[in-house]
Amino acid sequence: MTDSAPSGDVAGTPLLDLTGVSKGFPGVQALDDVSLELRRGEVLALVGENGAGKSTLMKLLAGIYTPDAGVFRLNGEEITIEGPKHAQELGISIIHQEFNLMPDLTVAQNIYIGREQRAAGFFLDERSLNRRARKLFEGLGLALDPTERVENLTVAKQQMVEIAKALSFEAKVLIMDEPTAALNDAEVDVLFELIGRFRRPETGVVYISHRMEELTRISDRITVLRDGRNVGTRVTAETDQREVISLMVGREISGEQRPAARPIDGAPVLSVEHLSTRSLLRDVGFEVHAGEILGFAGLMGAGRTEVARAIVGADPRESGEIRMHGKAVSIGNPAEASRHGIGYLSEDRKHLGVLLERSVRENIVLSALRDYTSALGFVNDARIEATGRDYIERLRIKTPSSAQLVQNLSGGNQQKVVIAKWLAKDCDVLIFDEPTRGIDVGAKEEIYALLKGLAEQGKAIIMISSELPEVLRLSDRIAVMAEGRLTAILDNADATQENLMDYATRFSSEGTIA
Amino acid sequence: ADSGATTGGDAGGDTPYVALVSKGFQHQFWQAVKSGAEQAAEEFDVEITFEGPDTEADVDQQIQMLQTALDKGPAAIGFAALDSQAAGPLLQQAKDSNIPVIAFDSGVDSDIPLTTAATDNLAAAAEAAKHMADAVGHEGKVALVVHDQTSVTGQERRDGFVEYMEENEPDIEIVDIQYGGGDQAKSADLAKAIIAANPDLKGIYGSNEGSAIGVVQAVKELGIDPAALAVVGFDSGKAQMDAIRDGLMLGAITQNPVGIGYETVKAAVEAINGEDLPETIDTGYYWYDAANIDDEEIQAVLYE
Amino acid sequence: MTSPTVTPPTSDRSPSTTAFAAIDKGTPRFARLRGSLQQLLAFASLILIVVVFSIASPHFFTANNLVSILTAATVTGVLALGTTFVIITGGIDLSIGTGMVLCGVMAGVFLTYLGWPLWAGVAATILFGGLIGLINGVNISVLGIPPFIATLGMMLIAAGLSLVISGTKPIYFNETPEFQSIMNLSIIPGIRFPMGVAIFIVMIVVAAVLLSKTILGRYTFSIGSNEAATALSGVNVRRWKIVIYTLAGLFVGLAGVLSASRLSSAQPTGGMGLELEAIAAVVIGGTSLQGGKGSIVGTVIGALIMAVLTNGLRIISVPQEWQSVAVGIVILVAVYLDMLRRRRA
Amino acid sequence: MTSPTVTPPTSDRSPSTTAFAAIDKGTPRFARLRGSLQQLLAFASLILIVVVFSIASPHFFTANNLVSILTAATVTGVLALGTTFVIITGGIDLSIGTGMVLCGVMAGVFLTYLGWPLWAGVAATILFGGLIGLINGVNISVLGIPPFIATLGMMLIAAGLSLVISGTKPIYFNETPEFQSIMNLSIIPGIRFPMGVAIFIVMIVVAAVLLSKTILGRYTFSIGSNEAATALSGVNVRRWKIVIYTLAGLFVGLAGVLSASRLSSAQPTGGMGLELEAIAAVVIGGTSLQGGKGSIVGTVIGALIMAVLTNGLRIISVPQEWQSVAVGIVILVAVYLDMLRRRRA
Ligand SMILES: Nc1ncnc2c1ncn2[C@@H]1O[C@H](COP(=O)(O)OP(=O)(O)OP(=O)(O)O)[C@@H](O)[C@H]1O
Ligand SMILES: Nc1ncnc2c1ncn2[C@@H]1O[C@H](COP(=O)(O)OP(=O)(O)OP(=O)(O)O)[C@@H](O)[C@H]1O
Ligand SMILES: [Mg+2]
Ligand SMILES: [Mg+2]
Repeated sequence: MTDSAPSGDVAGTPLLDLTGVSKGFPGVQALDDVSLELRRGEVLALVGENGAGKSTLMKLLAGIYTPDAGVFRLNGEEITIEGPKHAQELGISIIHQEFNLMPDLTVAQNIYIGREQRAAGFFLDERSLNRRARKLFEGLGLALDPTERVENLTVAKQQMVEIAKALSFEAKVLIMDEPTAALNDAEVDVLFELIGRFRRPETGVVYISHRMEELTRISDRITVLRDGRNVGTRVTAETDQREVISLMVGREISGEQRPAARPIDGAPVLSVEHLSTRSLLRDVGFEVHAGEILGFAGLMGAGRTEVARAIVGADPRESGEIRMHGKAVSIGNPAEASRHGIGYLSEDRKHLGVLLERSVRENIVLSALRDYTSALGFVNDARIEATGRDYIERLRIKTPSSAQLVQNLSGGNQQKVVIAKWLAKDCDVLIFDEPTRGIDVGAKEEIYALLKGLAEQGKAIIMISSELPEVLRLSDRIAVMAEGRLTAILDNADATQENLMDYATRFSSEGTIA
Repeated sequence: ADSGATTGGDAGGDTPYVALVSKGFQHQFWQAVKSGAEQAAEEFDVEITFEGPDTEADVDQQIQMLQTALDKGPAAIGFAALDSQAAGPLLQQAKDSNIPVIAFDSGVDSDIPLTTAATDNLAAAAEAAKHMADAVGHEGKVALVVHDQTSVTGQERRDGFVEYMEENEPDIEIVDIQYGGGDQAKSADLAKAIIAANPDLKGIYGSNEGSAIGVVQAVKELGIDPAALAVVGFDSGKAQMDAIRDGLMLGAITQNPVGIGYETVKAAVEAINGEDLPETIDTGYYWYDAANIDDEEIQAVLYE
Repeated sequence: MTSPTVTPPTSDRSPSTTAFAAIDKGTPRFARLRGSLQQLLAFASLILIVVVFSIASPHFFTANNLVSILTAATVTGVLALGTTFVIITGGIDLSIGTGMVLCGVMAGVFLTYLGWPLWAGVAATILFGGLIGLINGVNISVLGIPPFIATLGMMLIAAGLSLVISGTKPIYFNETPEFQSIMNLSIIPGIRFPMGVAIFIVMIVVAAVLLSKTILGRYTFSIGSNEAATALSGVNVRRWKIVIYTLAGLFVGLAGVLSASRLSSAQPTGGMGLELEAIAAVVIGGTSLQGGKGSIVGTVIGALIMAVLTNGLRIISVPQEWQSVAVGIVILVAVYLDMLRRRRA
Repeated sequence: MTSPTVTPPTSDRSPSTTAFAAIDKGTPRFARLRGSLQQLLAFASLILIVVVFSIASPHFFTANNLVSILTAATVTGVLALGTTFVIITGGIDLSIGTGMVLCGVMAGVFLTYLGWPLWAGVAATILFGGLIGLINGVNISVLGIPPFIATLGMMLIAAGLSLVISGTKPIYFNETPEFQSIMNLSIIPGIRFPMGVAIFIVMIVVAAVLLSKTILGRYTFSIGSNEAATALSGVNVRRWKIVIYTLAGLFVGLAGVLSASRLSSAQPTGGMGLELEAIAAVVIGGTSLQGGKGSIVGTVIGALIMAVLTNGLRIISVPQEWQSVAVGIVILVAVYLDMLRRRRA
């Protein structure tokens, strides 16, 4: 099932051809003799588990890392990529997995940084820069304001800026490292349209994603990396998800179906009433019970993250009451939330999730550190090490040791570290904001199993996700938000992708539900 | 600026080594003291080093310099104390090691120094006040720009001036005393503020070179008629001498810094040789103005 | 962002766009308005201080005293202008105070010892400041020494070299008496408005244009905002950082000329502490030490707040020991109010 | 085909950091080994300087002079210990120099003016330092004033208050002559090893344990590494930052006691510039001003390098004007070599 028309040009010299590429980091062989070819006019999907080496391979192409071995050919000609600028000059454009934007600059300034429109040599021509950006956005069909400062944008919009920036380089090879991780379904559609427009007989796209269902829609061929090796390439039309996944993980994964309706009994653990914030939320109220997973669906900017942040006191509330086990609690900051047994796992891993320069185990015990501290304030390193090792095993975090710095882990493994942090702290209510963002299918299943397990242990789980299938699969009930209001709370049995989308687009005039 | 850099500190040679720890280093005054000391060093064939803290507020730094000087095992020490009591333990240490100590510039409040080569700052400041009073016709408002609020010289040069006025000049009012750290630009800015706040001011006294030049600078920048505002200074230096010649400054008190340095080393040599020393060596002070600035006697104690 | 599949049939605008418009603060006009409002408010607290002093003393708000304030603000202000660029990149420059002193000494060397003509000596002094900045830039950018340490080292080196080169004596500009006109020449005879202040004003304009209208300014912000991303975008961050520190050095050179001209002599001592004053002016003006944010107007307001405070407290004869307490408290309060306002905004 | 200039996009920090991080083999033992190796190498450059001076002068490597060096390092060292915590959180404390002076004055007030017994006066002085730190912490953490500004304001306030409280005169400890023993009492009679140095050594151990073995130390690193993420992890970042600044203040109080004891008097002036010396010691010791990285051992080595340099240059009678040049150059070279080594490693 492909809705993309032109297939790769099978016959001619490949657009990009890598042979025998290896790259090691101390303690990790990230890439081991990888060969790969990108044909003209094709979208080549690159998949693999977290830490398989996908980003590393792309960083080699972007001139950020230097390979230990291997030959790169562009249009049949051997090339040596000397740096990011050189890569751009060669026509290789990349959207990194982690954002690379200047938050204090405007959208247009970000896109054309290093390629400024100049009026006279040294002077800038801001107006024509903005005009150029506006034209770019028109061509791409993006509703971005060139003069807005990037720090005021949501994650999704920032991602759009990254994409627009990459497309603005008349590139021949476009590399996208998990561009949809921060996008919801509607936004993904926009992106695919953009890719379709970019794809021409002389160009090619390398597309990295953990969302299997996307691959059939967008890619012509799929190359699978496992443990730094190319374990096979398949033509998309001739394969299926099962085969790709088993290549990736080396075993079969049975994605189970939507949960049977489980009876949720007992009193609510967390109840939220009349929650409003100055910026967005209006009178949000809901309850979560022990043993229940409450999903939150909605479009980008609907306010799901804001609900979570307001509950844990990360943002100021204008009004609203929060009860734990029926008792009103006052929560002014996340520390108080945590003391009352509410944990919040942020959607922005890099800035709000991990301590990049600290070790894996320090990150894991951060929330629960008091439990590892004696009355006199001394920390018990042996126990911390044990806990670190335990979670590394349980969540299969790919790291040489618990002392590894988190910045050296692949994105997905960093996400697992953040999850481990909240597992190590024994909370009654856990709010997971986009918990599977950037996580491979295998690990996703593990995280789903973890969430379920937590629910079965009697914890109340709130799961915010932009992937409707995920919401549908895990949630016992689903809350839908639009424009800062709750527009529906549905039992899983009553929910479909269609009616969730319908509630997610009920704007203003329609009333709020209780 | 060479003070025996290569072998300095080695007491091993036959020339005795005298370490001088002063209150300052960077200012002209201290450089003049240093040159006097060097003259004497040459004359009496001793080796000297001359050091002082970056600012006269830096008691701790001075103590450290004194400690290092002691550790070098000198034959004698010349010391201008920022705070005598703070230096007490180290002076005791010097005494215990039989290293003679000569105080200079201001007295050291201790019986350890064998003698003190210094100016009587209180009397010198009173002399400045006397000339100021004459210049303003014994009535009206005057102000002080003092270089330092806490050091002994700062206090004595302030108090000597103020006390003279209080005792002898009932019609002169001291309207403001401000401290500029001896920094010219800062002293200029604050002198301008004083003048702005007191349009009928008749005189300003600057208590050291930097303060005095700062006041002159303020007068220049405001374009005030020098006849209407008497500026009295302290110490010398080219800028101050020029200001006096140009009529911008009425006159100033100069100490004899070269003499202080010279007498200190001379006394140190005498102490090393076991000679008796007088209790104090008054190095004197002089009033100079346009009338006597080119006199030989005055020229000898001025420095550029 | 358009998302055709979810657009309700009744509307031809994307819902998410609409949702955004409601909370978007970002229309360019509004952003600009907010920007100037912010500076207006910082300006307002300056005005407030001026009003308070004007009421407290009749001698404060006079043409002569206002010129005195500007004169007092000039040297620190010129230093602060250059430092604004450095701080916006996320760096710091501790060498500006003693560097300025060294430049003054070099002016003495060029004009008095070497007898160069005025223009050549002044130009060489400013370039010498640029050289100090260049060395800082190379140390930071090529050798990778953190800015704090690189410029701390330079601060000490410059302090020492000033003494060494001058022989610890002031150098007077006897050969070039016109030299002192650079700062002191009165260009509006009635109120003795000195040329130095005019130069300061011109430099404000130059710095503001550089920061907001040129590629240099753009990269200054970009580096401070996200240095790694700027490098990945193909900007030669190393080179631009060198350029920015060199620029700051040129301002240091100019400050050296102005301060030596003001005193008609190159004083080889002092300068320490001036860097903190200049940095304080920059930060009070709203430039973030984290980098990425800042403005020249803010820096000028910051420098004026400092100068007005110092002058005003003297005018109203606050005992000197209380003056630094007062300045400290006002700095805290001013920055705190600024924070409050921003948080509200 | 190299691209050493570019930081991989996963990190905001300098390339060397990443390169350094990349070599972490990760086993705890290896990490510890590397850690000590690193300090060993910093230690090596200290040793090198010591050896050079020992060869240059017979007066340098003597028991008495080494004790003098330790004595000279004590006050700055104690200040640097506390500042290490602050800097690891990504903050800065400019108020330590004048804050220390104010604490000394308060010691004079407690012991001489109020006539409190020695132990009470000393304890009160240290707590007073803690109070200064507490105010800094509240200003930074609750009011949200940036550390640079909050502590700059405190620096000025403390400088002024020292003069106000003391009446601009030194206070002598005539009532409690034992006070001067705190710093000066010789505890190893033969070589005049003063108690102050012993106190310094004890404080090094206390600080090292606090930083590496306690929850306070862990949060210090966490906050410096990523403050927002630490807060969202349920750590009361505000409160811990207040605690950390208060801790730094306690060290300031102790430094005030030691320096007043050393001088047998509370000098109400000075202290400015000491903060830069202490910060320099911290940074030379490898603690990053960006926060998140640092060690007490490093700080101690940094403080010793500074003290040895100052002492050694005096001992070999380098003319004073050259001394600061030499210190500046050595700081640059030491930090540069450290960078090189880390990049290589
Ligand atoms: N700078 C580095 N230093 C040390 N190890 C590294 C570094 N960068 C990557 N690695 C390691 O190399 C391996 C491959 O990482 P890479 O980021 O390429 O994975 P990935 O396939 O992109 O994973 P994900 O899907 O989670 O993004 C991982 O084990 C990672 O920990
Ligand atoms: N500091 C801020 N300034 C301006 N707007 C903000 C700020 N914080 C949040 N918003 C806006 O509030 C809205 C709610 O965002 P929130 O992150 O809660 O939505 P969401 O439903 O979680 O969507 P997603 O996370 O998928 O973007 C967004 O449109 C965002 O732009
Ligand atoms: Mg990746
Ligand atoms: Mg969200």
